[in-house]
Amino acid sequence: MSIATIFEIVLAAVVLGLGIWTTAVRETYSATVGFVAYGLLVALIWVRLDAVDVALTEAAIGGGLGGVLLLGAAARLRNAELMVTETPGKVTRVSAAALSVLIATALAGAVLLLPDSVSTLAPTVVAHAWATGLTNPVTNVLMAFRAMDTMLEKVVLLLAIVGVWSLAPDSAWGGHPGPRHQADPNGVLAFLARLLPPIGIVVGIYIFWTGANHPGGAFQGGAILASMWLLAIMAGLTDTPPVRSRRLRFILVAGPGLFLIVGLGGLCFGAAFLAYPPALAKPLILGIEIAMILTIATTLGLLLAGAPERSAKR
Amino acid sequence: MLAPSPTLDATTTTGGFLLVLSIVVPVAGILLAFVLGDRYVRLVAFAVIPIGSAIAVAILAALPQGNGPLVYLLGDWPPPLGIALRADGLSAAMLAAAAAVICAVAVFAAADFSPATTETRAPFVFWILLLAIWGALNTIFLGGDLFTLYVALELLTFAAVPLVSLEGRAETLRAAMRYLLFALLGSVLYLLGTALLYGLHGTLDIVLLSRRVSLEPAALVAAALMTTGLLAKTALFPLHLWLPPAHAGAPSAASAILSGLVVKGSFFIVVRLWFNVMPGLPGFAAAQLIAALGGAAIVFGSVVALRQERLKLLIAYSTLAQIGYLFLMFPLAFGASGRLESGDALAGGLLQAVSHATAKAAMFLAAGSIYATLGQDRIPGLGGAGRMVPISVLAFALSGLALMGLPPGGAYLAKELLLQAAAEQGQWWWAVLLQAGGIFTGAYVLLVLTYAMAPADRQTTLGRAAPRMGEMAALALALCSLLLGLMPWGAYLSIPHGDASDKFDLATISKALAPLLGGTVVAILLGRWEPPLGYPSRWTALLVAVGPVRRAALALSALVERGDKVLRWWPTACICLLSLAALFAASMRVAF
Amino acid sequence: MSLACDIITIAAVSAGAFFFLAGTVGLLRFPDTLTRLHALTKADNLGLGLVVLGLLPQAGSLRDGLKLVSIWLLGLLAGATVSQLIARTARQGEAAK
Amino acid sequence: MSAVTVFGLCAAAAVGLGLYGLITNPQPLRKIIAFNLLGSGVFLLFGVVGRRGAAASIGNDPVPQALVITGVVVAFSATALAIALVLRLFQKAGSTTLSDDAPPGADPNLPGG
Repeated sequence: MSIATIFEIVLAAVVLGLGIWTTAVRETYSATVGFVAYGLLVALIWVRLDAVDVALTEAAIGGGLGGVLLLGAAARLRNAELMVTETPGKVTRVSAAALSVLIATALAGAVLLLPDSVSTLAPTVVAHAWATGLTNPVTNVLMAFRAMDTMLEKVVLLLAIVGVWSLAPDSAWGGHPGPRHQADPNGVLAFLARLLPPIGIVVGIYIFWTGANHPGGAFQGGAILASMWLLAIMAGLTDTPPVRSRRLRFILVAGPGLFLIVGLGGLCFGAAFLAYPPALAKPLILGIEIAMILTIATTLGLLLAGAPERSAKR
Repeated sequence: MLAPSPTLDATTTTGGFLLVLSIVVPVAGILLAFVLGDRYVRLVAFAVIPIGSAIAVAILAALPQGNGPLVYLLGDWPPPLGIALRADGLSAAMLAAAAAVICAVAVFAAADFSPATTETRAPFVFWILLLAIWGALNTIFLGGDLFTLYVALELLTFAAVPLVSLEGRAETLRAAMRYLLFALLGSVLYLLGTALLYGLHGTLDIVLLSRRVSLEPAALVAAALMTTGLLAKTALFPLHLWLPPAHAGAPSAASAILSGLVVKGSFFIVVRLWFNVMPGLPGFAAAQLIAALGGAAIVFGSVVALRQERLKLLIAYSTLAQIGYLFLMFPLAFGASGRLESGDALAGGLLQAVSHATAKAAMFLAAGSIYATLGQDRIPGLGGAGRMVPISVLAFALSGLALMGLPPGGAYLAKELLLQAAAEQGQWWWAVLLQAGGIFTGAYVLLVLTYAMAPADRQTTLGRAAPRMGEMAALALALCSLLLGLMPWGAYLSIPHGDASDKFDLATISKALAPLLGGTVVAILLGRWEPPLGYPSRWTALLVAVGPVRRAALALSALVERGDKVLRWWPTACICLLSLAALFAASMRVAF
Repeated sequence: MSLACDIITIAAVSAGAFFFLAGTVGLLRFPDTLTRLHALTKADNLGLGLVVLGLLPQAGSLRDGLKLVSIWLLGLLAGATVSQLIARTARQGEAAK
Repeated sequence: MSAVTVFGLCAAAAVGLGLYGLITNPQPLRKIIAFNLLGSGVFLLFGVVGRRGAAASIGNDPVPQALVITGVVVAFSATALAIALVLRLFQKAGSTTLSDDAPPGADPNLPGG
């Protein structure tokens, strides 16, 4: 057994241990903290699986923004926990456990018994990389071969925004999402919120830019930009924009909108919907991604901010 | 159904661009409406809906001209690398149904969700989500790739959940929460199946998979997980915990969409999975199991529906029963050998889905008008509705007749096809359930109509007058459902000729009378409420005469309702879900 | 040359790992928030610093080296800020009692 | 034991854990966390499948990777929507319980609208 395998086994064990702790611990807040740690370690698993693109996404989302989202909710729901909630009885718990184990076993069996004749699209993806001029295969799949999924996924993000906003009280519609954060303007948080964003923005743009040829991409970069924005909001340096702002709305649809326009351009003048002419493929894809990183950063930030709560000042 | 011809799968056919447009147009509408906001939201929706409907009609027209499904390769990348959109007869029928329902609902909702000069919450959310549901459904009907279908399913869920809680009351928020969590559980199980299928065959394209899938343990696990996940999203008994509160709590226009269309999305993917992706896999036992759940849903949903006091809850539980009805076609289409045998049964099932989509949406719209006018929707308090909102009550009655399976409704034709298949294959037990479904539907429709036609016990109207356009939209949709049996389905679904409903002989009439008469009996036995004022005393005498039987029946139905409470408890429903996954895997194993 | 590099790497990374271990034990065993923070910042500052120092000789290019150093600096910045905030909140919590 | 085996087992176990948590945890927020555990298990399964498909000098089949990235975004949106719902429910009703208020067997509540 090599050192790498031992490391992998230890990693898997720690991840599962954290998973069990997250499920079993009494306090919701602890469970949330456990889940954040879990998310970060899962990112390591992705590195071991040689899927660095996913590792970046998982770290940014599972451990990062998802963690912030859950922690914020857990803090706001602390009082709810005190109320008695119906805990399922022993029979329910045992049968739930038995069935979960059954499903997990079946899955494990199914994965381990997959036929040896490996089915993969990796060679096909590599063979068609000429069509885009980008060398990161994952970006090629996301932006060219399965571009429809990516476009629809951006619509999902937009619908999530509509869904979250729809939970606003009628009186607050059009106003600012989330509470207004106050912090000591000379405090550490404000200091960090002034110091970090320039660095963070550079890193975010770098990760996005390098995504054409190396692991990275619009989503991972957008997540970093979103976190910088959130930091400034939490430090009270800036406020969330009012949801009726036309400019905000425009940014939120810029990514999927440009995607759609380029796609329709392919339908009208090119080979097919979402087909890029090989000569223009790289600039077109980068253009869409630039619009997308703006949209993603704003969307993620607003999803974390929540529903509009304060009506905008007239 | 048109047989997919292998040579045509990997190239874009003429007219294929229509498939792209039918997805892109609603999506463009969403983006545009979101940016413009204010009072333009409804305008954008009203501009998009005619265009989208025209595209659906164009697809209907284009399909019979080619000899095979319409295909479009997105980005010009053939599967397995790229994603294909395909439209066969099933897709075309569902596309048309979705367009019809969306149009009617939009007309109905035009007044309820009219935007003010400054942007308000409900209209903004409603119109965007209406377009989103349409786009998601079209993607589901056309998607040729299992992962694209997953994204579309999530799109559908994300559009449907906020509609449930649009009114923002605590109970609707709770209903939306349960819906969201259970739907997410369902889609995760579906995604698990996709992971396994990709691991097995290196593709998620439906046509390619159908050539590669074989009987392997991993494929069985995948099929079982995907099926149960989709059933959870379809709310097939006993996985219906989220449906009644969600569909009853939403605004009426949204209820019509949720009940008529949204549950059909996941149902359609089950059909694709069983008939297109892995026709050899499920086999006899699994088909019997899925239809048994459907049968249970019919009995259970109908009995609980008859006990509801609120009209919208009654219709929601009736949806539960009708969903069960859709699954009766599986064993009839697969036959005893476990192979796809009867295309007629499949056609019947899809026709049932189309006619339910239109009829149930009409029913919810009619109920919405009644609710708005009377200010409440308690069934014993419906008296006078027949005079105050005659068109809506008529629409309710017509859609009820269509659901019961009366000629010339689509449901009638569907039922005939299924009964025929049941007779041919000797699976008489499903024929019994098919008839029972019609009778139960008759019971609750008659029950509601009895109260609605009764004179009012008070003169004042509490609500506002229902807009005439909305009432007409409901009526048009109900008529559409009732006339579905006369449409030329032959080009899209395999329906044998000469089976059309132009023969009104004695047998047809007796078939029509069965649900009505049976329904009356059931309504008398299981209807909970006192007969409305002003009814002939004979009615009361009849009730006294059947007193003991009725009491026993009511006690039984009370027991069923209590069972429903247990099944709608979160842990029970989840345990049912996982048990079903295990059962499906086991029954598919039995088959080979 | 490469042997010397490897020795430096092994020594520094091991020392870093030790500080991480000590910091984690402290985090789990120390009695109150402030002492726990003390343990934690040791792990961040020294542990991470030593690990980065150990990895520097293995870095393929100057760019990779700079990336490593900036990771350490960012870790320092974040660690210092967060422990400040936690300590302040903890003191407020005590004052409220 | 290869990475595929170790992490394949880990993925299956995470799915099981997530399912158990989703069923038995009464609080919605805990259900949401459990759903995320479940989701990460499913994504890892994709990763394992992709790792088996390493070819053409790529360590992990890019198609499952792309699917996972899309899936992670969708799961994150779902989490955000679910949390917004829970917070609003808490604000409105003062509790976050998901069960109906009516005790079993009682008549359904009269119309609230």
